[in-house]
Amino acid sequence: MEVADPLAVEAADTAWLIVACAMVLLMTPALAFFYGGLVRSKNALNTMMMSFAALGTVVVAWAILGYSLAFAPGNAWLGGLEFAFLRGVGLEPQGSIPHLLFMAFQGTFAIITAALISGAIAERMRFGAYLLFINLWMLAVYAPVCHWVWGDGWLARLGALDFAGGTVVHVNAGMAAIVAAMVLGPRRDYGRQALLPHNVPFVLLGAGLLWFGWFGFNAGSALAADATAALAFVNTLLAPAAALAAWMFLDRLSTRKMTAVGAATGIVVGLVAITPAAGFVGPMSALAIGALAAIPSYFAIMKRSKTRLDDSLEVAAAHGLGGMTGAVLTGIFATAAWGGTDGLVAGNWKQAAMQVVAVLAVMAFSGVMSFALLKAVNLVLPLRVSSREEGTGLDVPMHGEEAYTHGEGALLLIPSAAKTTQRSAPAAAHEPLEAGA
Amino acid sequence: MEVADPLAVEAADTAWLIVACAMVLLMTPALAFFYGGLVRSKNALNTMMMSFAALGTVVVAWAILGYSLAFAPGNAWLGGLEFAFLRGVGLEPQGSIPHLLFMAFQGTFAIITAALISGAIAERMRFGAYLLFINLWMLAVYAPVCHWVWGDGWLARLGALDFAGGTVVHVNAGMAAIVAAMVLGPRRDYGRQALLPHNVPFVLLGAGLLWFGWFGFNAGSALAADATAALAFVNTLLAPAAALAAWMFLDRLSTRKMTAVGAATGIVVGLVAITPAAGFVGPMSALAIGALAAIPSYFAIMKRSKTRLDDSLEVAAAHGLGGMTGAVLTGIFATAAWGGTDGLVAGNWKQAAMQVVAVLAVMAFSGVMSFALLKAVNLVLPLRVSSREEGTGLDVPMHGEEAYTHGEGALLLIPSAAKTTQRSAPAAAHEPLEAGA
Amino acid sequence: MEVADPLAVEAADTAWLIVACAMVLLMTPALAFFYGGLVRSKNALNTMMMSFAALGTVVVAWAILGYSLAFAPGNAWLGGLEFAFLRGVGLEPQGSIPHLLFMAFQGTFAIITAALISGAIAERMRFGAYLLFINLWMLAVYAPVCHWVWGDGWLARLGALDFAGGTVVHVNAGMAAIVAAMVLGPRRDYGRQALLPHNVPFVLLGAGLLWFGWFGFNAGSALAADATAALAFVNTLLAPAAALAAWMFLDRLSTRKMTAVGAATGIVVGLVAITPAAGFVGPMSALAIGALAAIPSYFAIMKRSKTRLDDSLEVAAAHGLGGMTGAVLTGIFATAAWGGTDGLVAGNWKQAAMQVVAVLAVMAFSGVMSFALLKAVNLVLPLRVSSREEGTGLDVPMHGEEAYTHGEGALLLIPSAAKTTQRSAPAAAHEPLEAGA
Amino acid sequence: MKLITAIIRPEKLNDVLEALFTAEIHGLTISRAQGHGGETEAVETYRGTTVKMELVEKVRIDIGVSESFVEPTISVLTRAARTGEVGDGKIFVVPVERVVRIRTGEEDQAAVTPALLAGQGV
Amino acid sequence: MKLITAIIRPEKLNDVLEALFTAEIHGLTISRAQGHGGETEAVETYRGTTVKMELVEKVRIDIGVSESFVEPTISVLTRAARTGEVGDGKIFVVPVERVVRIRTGEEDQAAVTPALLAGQGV
Amino acid sequence: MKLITAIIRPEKLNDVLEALFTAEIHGLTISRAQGHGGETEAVETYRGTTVKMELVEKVRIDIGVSESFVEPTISVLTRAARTGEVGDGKIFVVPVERVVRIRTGEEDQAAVTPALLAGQGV
Ligand SMILES: Nc1ncnc2c1ncn2[C@@H]1O[C@H](COP(=O)(O)OP(=O)(O)O)[C@@H](O)[C@H]1O
Ligand SMILES: Nc1ncnc2c1ncn2[C@@H]1O[C@H](COP(=O)(O)OP(=O)(O)O)[C@@H](O)[C@H]1O
Ligand SMILES: Nc1ncnc2c1ncn2[C@@H]1O[C@H](COP(=O)(O)OP(=O)(O)O)[C@@H](O)[C@H]1O
Repeated sequence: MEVADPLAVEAADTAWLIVACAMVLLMTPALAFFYGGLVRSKNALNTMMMSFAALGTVVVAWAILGYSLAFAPGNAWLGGLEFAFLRGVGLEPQGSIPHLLFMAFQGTFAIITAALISGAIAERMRFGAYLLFINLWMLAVYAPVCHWVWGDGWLARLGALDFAGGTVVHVNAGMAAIVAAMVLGPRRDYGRQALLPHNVPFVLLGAGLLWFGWFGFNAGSALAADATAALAFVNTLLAPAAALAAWMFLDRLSTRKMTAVGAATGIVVGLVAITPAAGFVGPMSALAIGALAAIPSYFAIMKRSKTRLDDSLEVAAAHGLGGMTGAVLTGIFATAAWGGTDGLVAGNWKQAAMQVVAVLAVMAFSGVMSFALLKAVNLVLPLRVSSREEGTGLDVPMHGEEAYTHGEGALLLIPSAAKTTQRSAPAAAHEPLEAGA
Repeated sequence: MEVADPLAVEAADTAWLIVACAMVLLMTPALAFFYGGLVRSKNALNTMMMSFAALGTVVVAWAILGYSLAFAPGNAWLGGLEFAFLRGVGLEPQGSIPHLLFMAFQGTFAIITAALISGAIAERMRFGAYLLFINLWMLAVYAPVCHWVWGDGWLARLGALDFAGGTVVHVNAGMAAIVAAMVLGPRRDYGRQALLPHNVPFVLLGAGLLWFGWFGFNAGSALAADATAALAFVNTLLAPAAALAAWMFLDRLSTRKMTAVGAATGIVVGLVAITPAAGFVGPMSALAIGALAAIPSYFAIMKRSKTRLDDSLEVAAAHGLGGMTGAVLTGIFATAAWGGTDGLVAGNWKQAAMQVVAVLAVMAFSGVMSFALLKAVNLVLPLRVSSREEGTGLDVPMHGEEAYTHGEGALLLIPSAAKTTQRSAPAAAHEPLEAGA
Repeated sequence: MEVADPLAVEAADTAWLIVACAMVLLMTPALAFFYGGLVRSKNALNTMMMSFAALGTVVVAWAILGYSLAFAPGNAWLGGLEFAFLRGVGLEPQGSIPHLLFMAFQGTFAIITAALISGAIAERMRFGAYLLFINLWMLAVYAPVCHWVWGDGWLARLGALDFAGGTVVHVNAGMAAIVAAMVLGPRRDYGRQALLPHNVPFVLLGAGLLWFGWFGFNAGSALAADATAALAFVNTLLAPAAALAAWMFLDRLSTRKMTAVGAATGIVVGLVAITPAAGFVGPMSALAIGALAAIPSYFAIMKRSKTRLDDSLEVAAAHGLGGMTGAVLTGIFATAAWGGTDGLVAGNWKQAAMQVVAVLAVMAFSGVMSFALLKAVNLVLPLRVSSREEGTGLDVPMHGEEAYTHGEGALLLIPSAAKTTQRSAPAAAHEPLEAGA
Repeated sequence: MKLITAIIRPEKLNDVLEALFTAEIHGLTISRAQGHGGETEAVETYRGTTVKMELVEKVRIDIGVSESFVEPTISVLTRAARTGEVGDGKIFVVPVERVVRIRTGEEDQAAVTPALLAGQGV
Repeated sequence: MKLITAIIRPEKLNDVLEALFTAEIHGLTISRAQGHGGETEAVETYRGTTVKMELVEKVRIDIGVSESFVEPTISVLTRAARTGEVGDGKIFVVPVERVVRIRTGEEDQAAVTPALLAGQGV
Repeated sequence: MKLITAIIRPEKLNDVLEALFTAEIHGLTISRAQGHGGETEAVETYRGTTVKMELVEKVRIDIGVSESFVEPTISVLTRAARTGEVGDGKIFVVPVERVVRIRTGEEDQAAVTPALLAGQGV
């Protein structure tokens, strides 16, 4: 490989990061389908809009303030305001890619992390309160944690390994999800009725697109088109495959059926678990991480559904627990031979301990802050829809729409003046209409 | 960045353009879903096929003739025939990528532009007439305008800025859409019944995939994996996010609901508006362009639905008007510091004027030509389906299919000879069948 | 183009291959939608899971054994065990990309090839038997054939051309499909009832994503971001477009309707046919190959449906026959000028003959081996579901799920202890519930 | 008490609803149906097979009415649902022995009378 | 006049339609339904919850016939819809007071008789 | 023999089913319906148009019962389907002349009686 000028933008790296960033962006619509398929049809649009709205508002908040808080020079806890409003963030190289591109790449991580939380409170949170919450959360929880790990903060200095966001993204969002599910309380039909997914193919579509996008997420985190990117890529292929196989096997053992929702969940858990490890472990370790990570998440889901904690779409079990398992297994399987710091298997138990510290720190911070933010938002905008709206479904009261309509019995309200004219002049169409049609 | 041999194919640029071109290709299926979800289910396949058919026929017509008309050396108005049948279009460098790849990249633009128009005449145009029209339109309207702006034609010489097709693609298609909607006339139920989208998740899927593909569209238009591509990329992330946020805000203000169809539309309008500006403006200007562009398109849609102009899926408001706003705002926000020519904000009002000239010229040409082509096609193939077919929906009469079937009451017509044999020998299956099943 | 160190990993090539590999991976979910949309809704999940499960198990089997059998040094018939468990497969260059990335790229081919077969036995095969079969098939049929053609095996030495897998992937899977359809026997309702696709938009979605992914498949097979990749890319744009146009034309001629299912099929057939030729023929030949390949596959489908061979989703006609046509046409249109060996048109009839040999050899091997494997699997796990399960649909008995549910009449089974408690304490929700709700 | 069941074209449903509401008939239930009658049949094709679609989309309307409303309801229905082409549908009138309003347990006439009008003995 | 309502298995619908048409019974309306009877119930699982599906897909057929057609219709239905396994369904015969053909306003017998046969007094 | 048709809220269906099964009423058929009654109407918006949704999702339950079961069925239905808010729905009782069990051809009482109980003359 040619030796690159450390201060130059490299074309190949730029090409790869542009594509990687586009792939990560696609993960949020993918999440909309993964989550949207799992809810009942009367809440399908609301659930999807929780992801799509993050695409709008979180990006703007990231450009204006979040990026600076996460990556501008600051202290061990938080970045400064130097990059607010993207001042000084231009096309000059940051590593071997334009600084602005780095900002955008990190921005797509912020979007999806915020959107992940929506799975915990699906089918019952007011949309306005949700929007306010995730934007505050991104600024007050995600940006700091991001700074700790990737922005030269205290966890980075400590030496905690997180290749692409096991703690920053998944443990962080998973903890916020638990708290949000507790603060909101369970859905009114939870535990009394079967709350079945309305469209499992959408769930599979979401899982497929998430996997595709996740290659950008993990291999893009190498920030260059180099051997590390290739390693991260291959591990992101192997670990979810192993997790998927393991999940189907567990499903088969415990229910005698290999469910499609289970398969989709297995893929996501495998992706989550390899995220912190992707550039630090070899391919056989990736297979092991994927397969091992399936186990705790599988049983957590089995148990969770018997409790009163209505983490509706299993964010905590899939992302929170999956991220924890992955972060800890990173400390176990990482090896200098593949580009990481040596971990437990290579004889360095300290790395495993550091991973545990990082996980606990993020859990504590995310848990406390998320709770405080939700309570604060609740003072301004009530968090929960009314029981009646929950019964009808949120799509009509929150968004004025239904996901699927036939149009029958839907009467157009014509502004009264126009009405008479139009009614009597349908013949404005080019062809004569059928009698009475 | 290493200095590239001006006559060599660069690997990184080739890698990026291949990917970018694949992404642009994906926009047409994405459009099929965006449009297909918005119509009633009885017209879903017809609407989707209008995009898919463009993938077939327009590509062929582009390779055979369109590319030459747009990019072969010619005069200020039209390219020559030198490249017809791709003669002389090979793997030699065009810029830093193979010429053939440049041809393909431009070809994907031609497809989507033609397919865009279908939104204006959805649910009522005969399929054959549509196919004929869009192919003629691509050759007689798109190729010339493309030549004017990107093929060293008069608008290029004038200095009009259009980074990735605000005028060439969006104003052009939007104007054709208005004309087509007028020539075809409104749907027979228009203004009398509620014509609701049958599958809003498909609309969101389309919007998500369009955004993904649009990164290839805009950042690929840099024709290299360089800082300009990175800038265009980041702007294509920021502007639609701002437009989406602005749209949700406007929706909230005027109807108290943030609709999902509105969100999808907002994304598209933001993408359209940044298209001409992507490589010429800074990121904060991109946010401004996105947010500002939402306003006229939003209100145009509110008003349009009260008129007799049945631009069924709002092509004119989203693409035509969005493209106009974007083209003019390019003339306002462009700045040499970010790679454009200075615009109004940087003190050069002439650029803004030139942008207006370009928009008006394309509108006039596209409007007149589209009208003439439609009238001409109508002489050969009637444009409009019968009122009865409109009632049934176009899927069965035009395509012999329904989008969703249960198979009940659908009797297989068995060629009479075979019938008796088959009926009496269903036991050819490996297992004995249930009695009477 | 700069001269690359033959022993170095090139950043641009690595960037492109990472993306290409991600694109190929996406083809399997795409196939799940292509196939899943074509079946009846009661079998939708089973059909989709047949693709998704391949993503899990085949990847693992490939990493552990398959890759070694295909690509480790061995004899003319099979690779050795040197690379088993990926021993010695690391980040060192293989060509100009990391060896591990090459392994992954080839792995995604193995997945989709195995998944393709599922279309032949859709709606009637037991899921466990299917899983066992495709994994054995990948190891015992795909890996050897892959070795013959790309792993320095006898077909490679003979000089047979197969750019990206016309014989290895498509003829191979197509032949296995015919055999599997024969061994399983027709569906119980086949030939007696109309077995209509339940969701044609899903079929189109699958076709669109397949096309997108196929760019990675074909252009990625250049294993570098060079002019050959660009050529393969452009041909993968032109051939399916021509096939789509030809298919619509044939459809129009023979049924007077241009069907959407036909359009989707036409795209796939064009993609299949250009696969062996992509880097060896010029763009005009690609148009010809696409258009010509549509013809035999079109009529094969028309005829097949009148026979008792229930190749349910037309794998043999689309992939088997399409691959044959493509492989033979490669021998006809290939030319040294575009990077291939000269073929028939360029005066070298031997190349065409060699192509025929390769096709016949793969057909014979795949046919015999697939038959033997199916019979062997049948001894362990019965291949076919019961007639009753076929009537109900496979989703519930095999996967314990339905693709689309409304949740009405679905009673939650609450572990009896918990039941009383929960019933009497629904008020754990934050708001008072409606009386009796 | 009678139960009036009408099978109509889906595209006429909105007209029928408006006409019923105008005639002060407010309680009704619809469901989606498919009918076979004298309509010409559609033929579809799927990959080499030809399929005759024997059934056409219809909407079924069920209206429970007291005797005095039977005649007006039928006449509103026939008027609003008619196009004059084959396939307009049928109306069936079935005797009802009891009607119960679930919310209140009210029976018969009271059950089908809109609550607000109940006092007026309509 | 009677209204015959049959609840049958969806997979038998095509057989039933063919048998009805062969027996010259051409006017009918179907709708999708779900039934609960003596069938064994399916159990599904969703992420740790187990769900008993109490309802099985059925199709409902409504046929308005004149008296003389009641017997043949029932016998055609029972024959064509029978598999002999639990879950084959039920037939209900309900008296109808009036039948109206919306297109013409014709009533009763004329309304259910296929137009082309009307002259023959079938 | 009677046919009891109830129009209820979809969200009450599971409660109703449980209550019916508890009361030993096992044969029934449901279908999805949409109703219009005294409920407040939803308004939706679509790109500048405002649409009044006149119809609300309902479920229709049809239960064929012998005379002695009419009263208990109605009382179970009213109890389990009631919320007390406008929109709870209606129950219609229609006389049935014949009931046939397709599987066996059994008629009337025997046809609606669960097979296992038939011997006990319930
Ligand atoms: N005897 C019948 N019983 C039930 N439904 C019927 C009957 N005859 C017709 N229908 C319904 O009415 C619809 C139109 O009936 P048809 O006889 O075709 O039209 P018309 O009443 O205009 O002659 C059919 O599609 C079917 O749904
Ligand atoms: N009393 C009833 N009222 C209405 N529908 C019924 C009744 N009994 C059965 N059904 C319908 O008939 C179907 C089959 O009934 P079931 O009693 O299971 O079978 P069988 O008639 O073969 O004994 C049920 O799924 C349901 O749809
Ligand atoms: N006369 C009627 N005929 C048929 N269905 C009716 C009738 N009246 C009401 N319904 C059905 O019952 C539902 C609730 O009726 P409504 O009158 O609104 O409530 P309530 O019975 O609580 O006053 C309606 O949505 C409709 O489906």
